[in-house]
Amino acid sequence: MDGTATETSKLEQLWHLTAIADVTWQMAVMWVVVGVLFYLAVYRKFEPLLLVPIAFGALLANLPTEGLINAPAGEHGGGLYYYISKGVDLEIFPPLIFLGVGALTDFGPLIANPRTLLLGAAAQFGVFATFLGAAAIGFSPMEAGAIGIIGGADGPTSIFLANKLAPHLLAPIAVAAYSYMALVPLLQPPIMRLLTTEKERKIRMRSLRPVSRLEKLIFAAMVTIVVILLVPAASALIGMLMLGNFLRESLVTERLTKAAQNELINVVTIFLGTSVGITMTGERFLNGDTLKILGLGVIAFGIATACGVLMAKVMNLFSGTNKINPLIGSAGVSAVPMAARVSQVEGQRADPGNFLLMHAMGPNVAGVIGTAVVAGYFIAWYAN
Amino acid sequence: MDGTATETSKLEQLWHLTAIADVTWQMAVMWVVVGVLFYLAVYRKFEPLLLVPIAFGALLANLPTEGLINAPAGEHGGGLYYYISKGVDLEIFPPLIFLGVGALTDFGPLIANPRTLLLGAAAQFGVFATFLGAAAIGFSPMEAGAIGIIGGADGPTSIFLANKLAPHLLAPIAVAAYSYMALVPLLQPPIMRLLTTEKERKIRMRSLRPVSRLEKLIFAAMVTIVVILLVPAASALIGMLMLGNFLRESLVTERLTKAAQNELINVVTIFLGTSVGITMTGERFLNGDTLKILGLGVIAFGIATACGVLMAKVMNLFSGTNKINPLIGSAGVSAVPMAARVSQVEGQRADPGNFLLMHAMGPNVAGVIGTAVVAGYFIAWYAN
Amino acid sequence: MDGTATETSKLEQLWHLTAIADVTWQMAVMWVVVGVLFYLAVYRKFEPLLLVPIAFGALLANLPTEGLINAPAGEHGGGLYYYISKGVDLEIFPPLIFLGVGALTDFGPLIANPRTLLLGAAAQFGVFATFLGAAAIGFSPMEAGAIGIIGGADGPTSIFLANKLAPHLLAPIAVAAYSYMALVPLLQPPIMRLLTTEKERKIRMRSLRPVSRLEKLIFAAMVTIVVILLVPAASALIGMLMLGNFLRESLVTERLTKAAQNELINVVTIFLGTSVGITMTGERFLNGDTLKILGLGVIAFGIATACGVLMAKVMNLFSGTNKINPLIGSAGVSAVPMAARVSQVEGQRADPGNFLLMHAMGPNVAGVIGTAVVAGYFIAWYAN
Amino acid sequence: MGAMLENLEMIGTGFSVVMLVLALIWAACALIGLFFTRGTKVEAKDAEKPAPSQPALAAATPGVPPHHLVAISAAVAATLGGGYRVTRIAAPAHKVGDWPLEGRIQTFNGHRTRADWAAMRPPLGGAAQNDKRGNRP
Amino acid sequence: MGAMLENLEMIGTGFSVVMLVLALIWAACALIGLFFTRGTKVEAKDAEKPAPSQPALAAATPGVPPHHLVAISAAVAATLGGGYRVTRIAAPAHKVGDWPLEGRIQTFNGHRTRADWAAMRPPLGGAAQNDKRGNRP
Amino acid sequence: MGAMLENLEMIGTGFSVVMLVLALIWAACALIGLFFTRGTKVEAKDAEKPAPSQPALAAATPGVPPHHLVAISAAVAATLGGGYRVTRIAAPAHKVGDWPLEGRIQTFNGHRTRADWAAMRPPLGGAAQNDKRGNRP
Ligand code: NA
Ligand code: NA
Ligand code: NA
Repeated sequence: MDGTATETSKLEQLWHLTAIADVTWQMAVMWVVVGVLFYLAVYRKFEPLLLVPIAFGALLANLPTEGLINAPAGEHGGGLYYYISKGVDLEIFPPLIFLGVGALTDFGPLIANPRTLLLGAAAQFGVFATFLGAAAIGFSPMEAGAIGIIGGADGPTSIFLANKLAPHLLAPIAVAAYSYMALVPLLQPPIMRLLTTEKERKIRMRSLRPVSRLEKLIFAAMVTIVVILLVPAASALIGMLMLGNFLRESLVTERLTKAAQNELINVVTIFLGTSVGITMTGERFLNGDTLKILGLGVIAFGIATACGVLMAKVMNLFSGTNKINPLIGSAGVSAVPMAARVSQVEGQRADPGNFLLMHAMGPNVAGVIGTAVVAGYFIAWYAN
Repeated sequence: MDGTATETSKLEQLWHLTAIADVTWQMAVMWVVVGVLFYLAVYRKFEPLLLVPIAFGALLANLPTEGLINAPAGEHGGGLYYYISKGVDLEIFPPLIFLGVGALTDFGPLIANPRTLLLGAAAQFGVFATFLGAAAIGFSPMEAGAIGIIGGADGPTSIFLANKLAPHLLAPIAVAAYSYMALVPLLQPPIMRLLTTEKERKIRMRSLRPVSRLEKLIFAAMVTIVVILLVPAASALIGMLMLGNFLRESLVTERLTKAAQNELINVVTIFLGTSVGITMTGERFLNGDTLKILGLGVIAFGIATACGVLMAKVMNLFSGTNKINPLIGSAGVSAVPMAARVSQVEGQRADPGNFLLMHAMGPNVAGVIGTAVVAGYFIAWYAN
Repeated sequence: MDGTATETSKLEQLWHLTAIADVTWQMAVMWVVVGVLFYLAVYRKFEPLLLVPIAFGALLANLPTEGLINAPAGEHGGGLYYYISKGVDLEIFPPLIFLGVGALTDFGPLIANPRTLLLGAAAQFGVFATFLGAAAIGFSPMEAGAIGIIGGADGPTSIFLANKLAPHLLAPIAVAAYSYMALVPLLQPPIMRLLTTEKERKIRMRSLRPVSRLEKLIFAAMVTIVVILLVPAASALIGMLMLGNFLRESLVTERLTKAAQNELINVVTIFLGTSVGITMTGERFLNGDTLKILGLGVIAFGIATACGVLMAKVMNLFSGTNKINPLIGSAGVSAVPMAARVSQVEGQRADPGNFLLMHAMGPNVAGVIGTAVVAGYFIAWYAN
Repeated sequence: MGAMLENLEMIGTGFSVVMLVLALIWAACALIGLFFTRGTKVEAKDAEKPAPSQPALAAATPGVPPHHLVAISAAVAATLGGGYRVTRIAAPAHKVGDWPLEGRIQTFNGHRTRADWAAMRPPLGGAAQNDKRGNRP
Repeated sequence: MGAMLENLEMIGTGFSVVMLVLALIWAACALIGLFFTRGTKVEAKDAEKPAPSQPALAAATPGVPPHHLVAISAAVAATLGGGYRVTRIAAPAHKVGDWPLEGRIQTFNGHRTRADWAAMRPPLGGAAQNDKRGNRP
Repeated sequence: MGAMLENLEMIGTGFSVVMLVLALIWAACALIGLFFTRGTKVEAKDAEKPAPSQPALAAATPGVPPHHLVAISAAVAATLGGGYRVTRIAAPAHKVGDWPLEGRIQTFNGHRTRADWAAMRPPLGGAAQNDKRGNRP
């Protein structure tokens, strides 16, 4: 009898060493969600650089891995992601990503045709409209702001703001932002065609002038000064973006530019993605709020696209002969460079000889600045 | 007279600025040990990527450099390695190394011939046997566990576990683990030949089927789920290993894969190696325990090798015509890829037309998973 | 009326969201300083790798970006540079830069002609003379030490020491150090010509013997031991410098050497530069001390150059036929490799067939060691 | 209802701020651009002739690295004997040109377009995609 | 003695856990593999013929990067006039083949095998090993 | 005045320390070097003849990567028919040779000299300097 008892207790002991008993139905459901994200990222190429780490983080979050995220207690150290996630909590990773983005971005097309800044500004209306909708269906103002920013189509900015205003919604917001950025080629064209005439879509734009190094350097410094003076809460994002761009355009710090474009952004992306994913536990993700956020995200993208196109049409009323093809207005949502490519494709559908790509890069990068400004504005309004 | 007095005190003062008086005989002995390690690493190519930093760290540890490792006190900051060593103390570096290892590892041969997982499992018996021996000669159970893991032939895992169970033995365990991994080509062949017949060594194995991307991705996710469910304490190691591998096999995150394979693993290796080395002070290293650990380490390797080979022979009793060449069993100790190469060399010695390398990669990478499982088991058993 | 009142308050509110009211005249003046630094760095190529990040950091420091540097308060996290600057505060970044510098430096020319170590030592007299001058015009001894080290012409060492002895002077000291390093081709030649005769400048030196790997490895270990024993406070700098060099010369850790030479040094340089720049606020920089420091820096460079040349002449009194060309003495200030190039150019001016470059590399790298020793001495004298 | 009004005020202010900031940048850009374009137009007249003198090369640059061009030209010269001229060298297929944001595309799309010509080779069995696994080819 | 028994129990449990976990993974792998191999076998029949059609190329792949192959073939075609066929291109000397764990070998062995053909050049005096010092060649 | 004396004492001690430390390293180096040079001299005699056997190649190495050398030689052989010999290949312009501190120059100067020949091509309009923007060429 004793022997059997020992056997039993041993098996019990073995069982308690495992974590099978800790599996919840939410976890199992989340594994399916993770599978869907993996499918979208790997086989449909939905922003795989972010969605693969996010999904893998979500897989870890939905296994009994409290040892990975627990805070230090007494002489026991914390889990691995307790430390790595500090880069999100303390708002360090998104600005570092922006450092790399700045080093990868050419603002030349924007400088050559600065009117397109207004298109990038107009697209931000999607953020505000979605804010209003989110507030109307019951989210708190801070939550609504974090949700609205999805319409800005800028991953790091969304993560930055969500972490500041509504950290409990970080995962669904990040997932929505990156998923919809990948869906831009599906979401935008119907709206663009609906709001433009055949004739407008055939507008050919004047070719862009070349922009010199000095002009690019002045632009980087000027944007830094103007944005930080007017919206100081955006300084971490805009400061790093323009630091990266200044390094790039200075042409004398090639080593540093490459480090920002590669080493830094790649390593931070792995950590950022998995840190976001690891917040995606079943309890947090499997609820009505997530569905609402996914729904609001689509709306945000749609409105942003429409506002960009409409703003281009409004501007054409005042532009004399130097018309803007309204198809580049949709690129104002950022989602660099996908939205600009969509403009190009739609333009060629109307007129195969029309090359809108470079023209669309203007509003496209303007949208990045615009969304950072909006984020700064929300922080200034709510976070102090 | 006064002048002379001043002169004396000045010299004295000068002397006190230096640290010559702090040199102990242990330090001098350790310099010889460091010299031996340098020789092995540089001229005998014993895992130089780890042993050179470890040996250099040991050199620093055995000079009067308390300024490098002192904790912060009042408004004085801590020493450089007070901060860098946090990556070992907080168990951050070994999982990051595993992230890179995962991105560098192809589990294809294992997936194509999953039977070889049992060989990787069998080799772990060396860990347990050595645990028993270490406990028998007076080490505490936790120390014995940390020593036994040397038989797993996996550097980062050994460091991870030693830091958790017996941090005061970290240096000798790490040195033993990496040294013996380098000695695999000397240690294994006699045991392999002793335990196999000429006929067995000539067994030719069926060629491996190709493994598709999808199957590799499913494997990475499946191992993550199974291991973390059953041995949750291994989640940091297995989670990062499989994250790296998933990035690699997804084929859509090339930038991140490269970052994990290069930037991240290289920089962390420098810091990990020197952090381990800097714990290698004379007082800690020059004692009977170190010799015992070095001795137990050899035994651990020997038993692991033997168990791998014997398991292959046992499996052949049940395998019909699809026999396993027992020479690949020894590769189950991990020590990737050296142990697999040893299998290849020994196989060709018996039959020059026999190519066992890819077959041996199966148990070889299985051994990595197996050792991580053992480490998780030890942690679950002792560290909570 | 009510409507207007609301309008007013709204505008007021808007105004308060901006930071325009926080702009001070010092900021505006500093923008000009930043412009000058950008001009020097980008168009005159004054050490752009450091000066571009420093200047951009200074731009951020002189915008109302307290959100970038504020300490954490309650549940609000700190600003981005509160965290990044820790790498300077805690004296982590300069040793990491030295790790990369060690991996990039070939001590071969020094080992082949070790006499030139004395030239590197002599040039350090500039540091002490400037210390005396700074103390005489009213700086405290610790401040004077931090200022004097500018004469060592070694950026990371200057930052390391300034942070330890006089953190409030970090920015002007770093700017002076890097600016004057860039000015070496202008500052040194007049002094060199003044102190040498035509005949001396035409001295041809014996060609250097090749130095084997083993000798280079012994050198790295030996310097580590000697310097740390005699000046333990220099251990962080010398230890990392020689670790990098040992990795390089071992020839068996290529991955790690490349990581130290590229990834690590580049990323740390971005963070180090901007962290230094961000301390450069108007209040701290726009005062008499900065001008005094810039003045003392020139003096330091001049004296260091002169002492190097004079030491070479003194050594020639004892060297029989194996004379030293005193033009290589000036390379003892370090400023690697610019000072060595200046020696080469001046040498060819006197005799177009004379190649002094490799000979000048000896004192040049000796100056790096010398300055680290001086820094360690200052720390030992004052910082305990 | 008060909350809704407050939200509307917030939105009104916010959208104004965004439009204002970007419009200010526009103005600044236009001003700075004016200065730069005045200079360029004068230069442009002088530079009109030499510019189109190497059209073949210019047309080829988007995709094909210049040192490959040189190598190809040398090979052609060696083979055909010097009397011929390379008029067009094109990188095949789904080339995107090196328009400036290519780097960023790579970051945000995650599939490598072509860092080298090698990527264009046909896949050779299972090992063919190893370059996407980050291993050096 | 009690301690020894306890240790033995721990070992018994532990080794069982390891065997169990890896056996479970084996089972899962085998199951998944079954699904995949069924598909492959059908494909294999169709693909039987085209596979061995390019043996020369296949034999050469381990060492020689494919774009070099293409370049070499093109050069040969251009020089010899098209009637010839390249039957074997080999990278000389201590080639290791590109079996999949090559990357990991590099990490754990620390001596570079060959990232580029350049590494194969004979050492040219003291400067020859500079590539191992991390400098760009 | 006391402060000045103290400072002078500090300087005296300090400069002595620096001279002492570096002189000690000198002594150690000289001692070690003695051992190494004795060995070399004997070897040198044996090695006298083979060393100067490839002067053309040796002269060229500072700037031009060896695999480019091979390619150039091959091209020349193909063109001129084999009876000719390449005696000098030079990388044009502000070449610094690959003296050992080249890497450090790059770090501290911040303008790339030439990691590849590509950098030497003439600038082709605005896109020409993209390699300095860190993009892959
Ligand atoms: Na946007
Ligand atoms: Na193992
Ligand atoms: Na110096």
